[in-house]
Amino acid sequence: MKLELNEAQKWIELFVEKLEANKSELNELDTAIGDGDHGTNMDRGAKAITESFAKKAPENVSDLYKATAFAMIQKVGGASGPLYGTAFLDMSKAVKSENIELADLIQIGADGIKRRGESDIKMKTMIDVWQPIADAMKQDNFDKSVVEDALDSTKDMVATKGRASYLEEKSKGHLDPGSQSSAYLFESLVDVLGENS
Amino acid sequence: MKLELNEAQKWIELFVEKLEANKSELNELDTAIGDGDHGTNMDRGAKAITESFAKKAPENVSDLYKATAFAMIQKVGGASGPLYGTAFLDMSKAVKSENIELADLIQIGADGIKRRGESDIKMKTMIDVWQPIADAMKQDNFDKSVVEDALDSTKDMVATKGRASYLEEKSKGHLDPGSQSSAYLFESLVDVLGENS
Amino acid sequence: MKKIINNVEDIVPEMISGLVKTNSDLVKQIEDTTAVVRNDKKFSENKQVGVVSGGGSGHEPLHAGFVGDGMLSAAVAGEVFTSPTPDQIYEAINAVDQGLGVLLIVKNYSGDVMNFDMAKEMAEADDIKIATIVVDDDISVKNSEFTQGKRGVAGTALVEKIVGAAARSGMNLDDLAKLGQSVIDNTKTIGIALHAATVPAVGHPGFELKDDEIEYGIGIHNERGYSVEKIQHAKELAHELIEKIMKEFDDKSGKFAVLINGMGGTPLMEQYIFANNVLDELQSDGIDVGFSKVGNLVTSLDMQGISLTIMKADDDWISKLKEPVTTIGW
Amino acid sequence: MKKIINNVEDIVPEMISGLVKTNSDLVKQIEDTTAVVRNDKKFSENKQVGVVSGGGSGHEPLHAGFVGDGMLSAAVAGEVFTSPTPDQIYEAINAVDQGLGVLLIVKNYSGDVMNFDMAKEMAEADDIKIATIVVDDDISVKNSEFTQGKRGVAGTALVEKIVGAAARSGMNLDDLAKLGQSVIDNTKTIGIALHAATVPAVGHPGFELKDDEIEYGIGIHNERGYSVEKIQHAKELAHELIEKIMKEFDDKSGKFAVLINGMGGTPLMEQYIFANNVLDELQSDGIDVGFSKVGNLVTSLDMQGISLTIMKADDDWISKLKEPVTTIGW
Ligand SMILES: Nc1ncnc2c1ncn2[C@@H]1O[C@H](COP(=O)(O)OP(=O)(O)O)[C@@H](O)[C@H]1O
Ligand SMILES: Nc1ncnc2c1ncn2[C@@H]1O[C@H](COP(=O)(O)OP(=O)(O)O)[C@@H](O)[C@H]1O
Ligand SMILES: [Mg+2]
Ligand SMILES: [Mg+2]
Ligand SMILES: [Mg+2]
Ligand SMILES: [Mg+2]
Repeated sequence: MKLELNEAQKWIELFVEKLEANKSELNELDTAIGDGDHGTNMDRGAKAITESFAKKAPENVSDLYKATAFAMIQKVGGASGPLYGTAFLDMSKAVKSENIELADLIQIGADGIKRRGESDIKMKTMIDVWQPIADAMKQDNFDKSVVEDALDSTKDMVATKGRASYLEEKSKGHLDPGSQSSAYLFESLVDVLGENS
Repeated sequence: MKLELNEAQKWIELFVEKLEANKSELNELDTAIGDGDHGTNMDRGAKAITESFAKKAPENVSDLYKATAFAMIQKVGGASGPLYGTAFLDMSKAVKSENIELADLIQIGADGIKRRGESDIKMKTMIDVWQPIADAMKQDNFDKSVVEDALDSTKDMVATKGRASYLEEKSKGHLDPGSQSSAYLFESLVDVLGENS
Repeated sequence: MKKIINNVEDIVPEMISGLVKTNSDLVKQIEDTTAVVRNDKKFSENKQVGVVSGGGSGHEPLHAGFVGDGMLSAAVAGEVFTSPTPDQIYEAINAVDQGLGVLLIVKNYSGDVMNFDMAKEMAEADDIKIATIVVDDDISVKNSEFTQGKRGVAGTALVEKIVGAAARSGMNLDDLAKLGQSVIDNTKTIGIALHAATVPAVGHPGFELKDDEIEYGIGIHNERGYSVEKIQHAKELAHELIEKIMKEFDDKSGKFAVLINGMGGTPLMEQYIFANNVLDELQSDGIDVGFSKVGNLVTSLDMQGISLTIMKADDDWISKLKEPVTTIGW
Repeated sequence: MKKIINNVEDIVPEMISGLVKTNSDLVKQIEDTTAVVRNDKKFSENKQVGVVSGGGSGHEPLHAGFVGDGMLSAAVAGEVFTSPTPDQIYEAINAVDQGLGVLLIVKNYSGDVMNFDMAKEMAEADDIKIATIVVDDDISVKNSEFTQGKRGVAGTALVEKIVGAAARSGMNLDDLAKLGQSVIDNTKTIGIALHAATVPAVGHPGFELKDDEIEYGIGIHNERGYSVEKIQHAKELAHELIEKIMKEFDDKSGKFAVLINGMGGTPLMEQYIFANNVLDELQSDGIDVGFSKVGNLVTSLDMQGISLTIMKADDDWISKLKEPVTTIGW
């Protein structure tokens, strides 16, 4: 499975919508176990993406991911900026090869996050959404329940990366904010794929 | 009428007791229309008086008023320190003349306050207790109701001296804190005189 | 009330002790007082008119934080919000007099005026020449013969800076007092509070404001102001205060100095945002700002709020404000 | 939430603009960024290794307030509590590089580490020599391979002062990085909060404490600490923090430097009282304090609280801490 330019753009636009609609929700999650700004950060990224697309419509999928990456890197800051930025930058490079499958592309994004964040699964970060979803896509059973389960799995984890790790045991019992924003990303993807099937 | 040394000492000691017992009451009055420290200030003075008497028992009434004045001047600060201090310093000097009547002595104290504070009656200050009481003593009808009335009269005044004057019209409706501490002084005096009559 | 203190009665001596211990190259404590005096080498080397200020505590870094070469010679700390006593002021005068006399800078409160006056009488009995200037920059209070007059607030820091610089340069006592009075006449301040200060001995805030209210025209001792209003954007706050203050100046030509002062509980971030709005508006009004400063200089314990001071200043005053100075708090 | 601000999104640019307007002799803004760079004459006259720091806003005067001869060459301000982006850091690096390379001082948060890292990669592509030191002085957090590691808090100001002084004196990039790392290794901090900070975009305090409670071990972004307890006297608070910190030093001989840091909403009065208790206890423990400082240096918006930093320092570091410096906030 691969995304055409209009599908990929729809995907990112849906993501942008969800980020804007859930800004305070993300801030609240981050207030509980972080510093309260994840919603504000992602909202800034969302607006920058919209601006970038409006300024210059992406000509192909690689361009689109690159514009997304640059918006994130230049406007988000914090931890999430370089993480989403690196994921989409790596995806932008990989998608230039004609034959890459969507599942492999998501895996490349997840790997970018791991590299930039020096992190892996089970650390209560957005990787705990990206990796299970890459896995599910490879198995061809990707849907909203996979996203939901991945997100929910972060609730009982003890954080070992990111700000929440300072709380040690007390980080348990809360959803990871970056996993919630990643869940919006992949819910948006399900919506786009669903329309097609 | 004149006070013997033991009577005068009893007077000041009763005053000290009342100041210590009503420290927060005076602070609260001063919080409403001043800066909230009149109780703390007078309590510091009260403790300094006790200490001074304990260190060196006053040998005569002039000595006693002087020790009271010095305790006030050196330990109270604020507006009330120099005012009470000047009143008692002037009384200490005046009482050296054998023949001075108590009523005239209080008038001398009131005059000292007026001089130091550049103030007069009807300005919502302690003078509004000192002056009516000096007047009543001269008429020989000094009792607790005179003190009470004098104190109460400050309630509806608009302050034109001291911190409360910044409130202009809004200073109405509150007792003047310095008048309340002066009321304690003169209630104590009634108690001492009452015991004698 | 939550405060990082020990016994309430020990607040001022412990504070002064902490200040002196962490700044012993700059200041030392005068024995048996809560007054501090310059401790730098230049103090004894260069003779000058002494400049002494003081007042109730709770306004730090004012006054002890302004002791140093080019500003105050000594500062006397009273109890919280309470004028210091005459004997302490007298000790400070004695510690700084080098035979050229001493200028007292007093904020206009009845307690301060009376206590400094008594100290002046004591020092004059020792043949020390004394002059006094009384700072009354708070224009939110009406000045009339029937009141105590205007209060001394944040402008005091600017007065101490200019007068201190002039004293260092060798100005004599009479001229110094004249200069100080002229600076005071040209200095206007208004403050606003978002949250009142809690006097430690009282234990609760001096007044209550709702979650969306601010009070205009407050003093630095929780004195109430002239109106309570809904909070507005920093830009509107700046406009309101500038308008009130600039009305007081007939002549808007020439240079002006500006102080944006935090009240103790307001972070620098908000002070800079407010400063940005103030300077933008003054610029668009064609006002020539030759000096500006931002920070917690004259505070009111943990009060949340800000004050704006504007001074009509000539080039000489501006350069005196800019002169480098080694103090804890300027 | 009551704050003196305009639109929440404009907080950082407006703050930087206010800071630059009121300190134009010291700093200037790098175009199209919220980074500031030295603007004094010596900057272009004396070549040295550039020293750049930065991080989320809300900790003022850190970092922009420490830009000046003898401390930072430039500082980059991110959004409130949010690391600045790589492109802004890259601009700052470019603005200060004089061919001798640039040292980046980063506080240990994943966001800061990653963004500075990306900026480093960008600058290295331009053949600028870059070294990075990561400050992690907050010992209330365990350092283990399974966590993010310790946080960078108030000790950062001391690191910037020592490294800045060394850079001014002509030290090369490699030695500067080694010096900085050694300073970091010898710097330990713990903070307490009486009241959490309110992030403007969130609108309420990050956590709630009861009227008689304080929290030990908080971070500078409302990160929760290691325990909530009833508030005690300043003396006991000092004892608790000193004990925790001094355990970390095996060798208690030689000189130490001490920083008592206010968190933004705590007045100087309380900081000095706490300082008095700290210095008394260290003295009675036989610890030789060669340098001490009190003030709001590394704040957390309007948080009420304090932190204590103790550094094992040699004579050279002590004298670097004492070197006069012209900055807004040191
Ligand atoms: N090292 C890391 N690896 C992967 N994800 C991380 C890492 N550090 C943080 N994150 C993710 O970033 C999210 C926080 O983002 P955000 O709040 O925007 O940044 P900050 O923590 O700088 O305020 C976390 O919820 C987590 O999912
Ligand atoms: N000029 C004055 N003349 C007479 N009494 C005054 C004057 N100024 C203040 N007072 C008295 O002093 C009282 C306040 O004393 P206090 O609170 O101890 O001092 P401060 O106002 O300096 O805090 C007032 O209630 C008033 O009675
Ligand atoms: Mg965050
Ligand atoms: Mg009072
Ligand atoms: Mg008082
Ligand atoms: Mg953040």
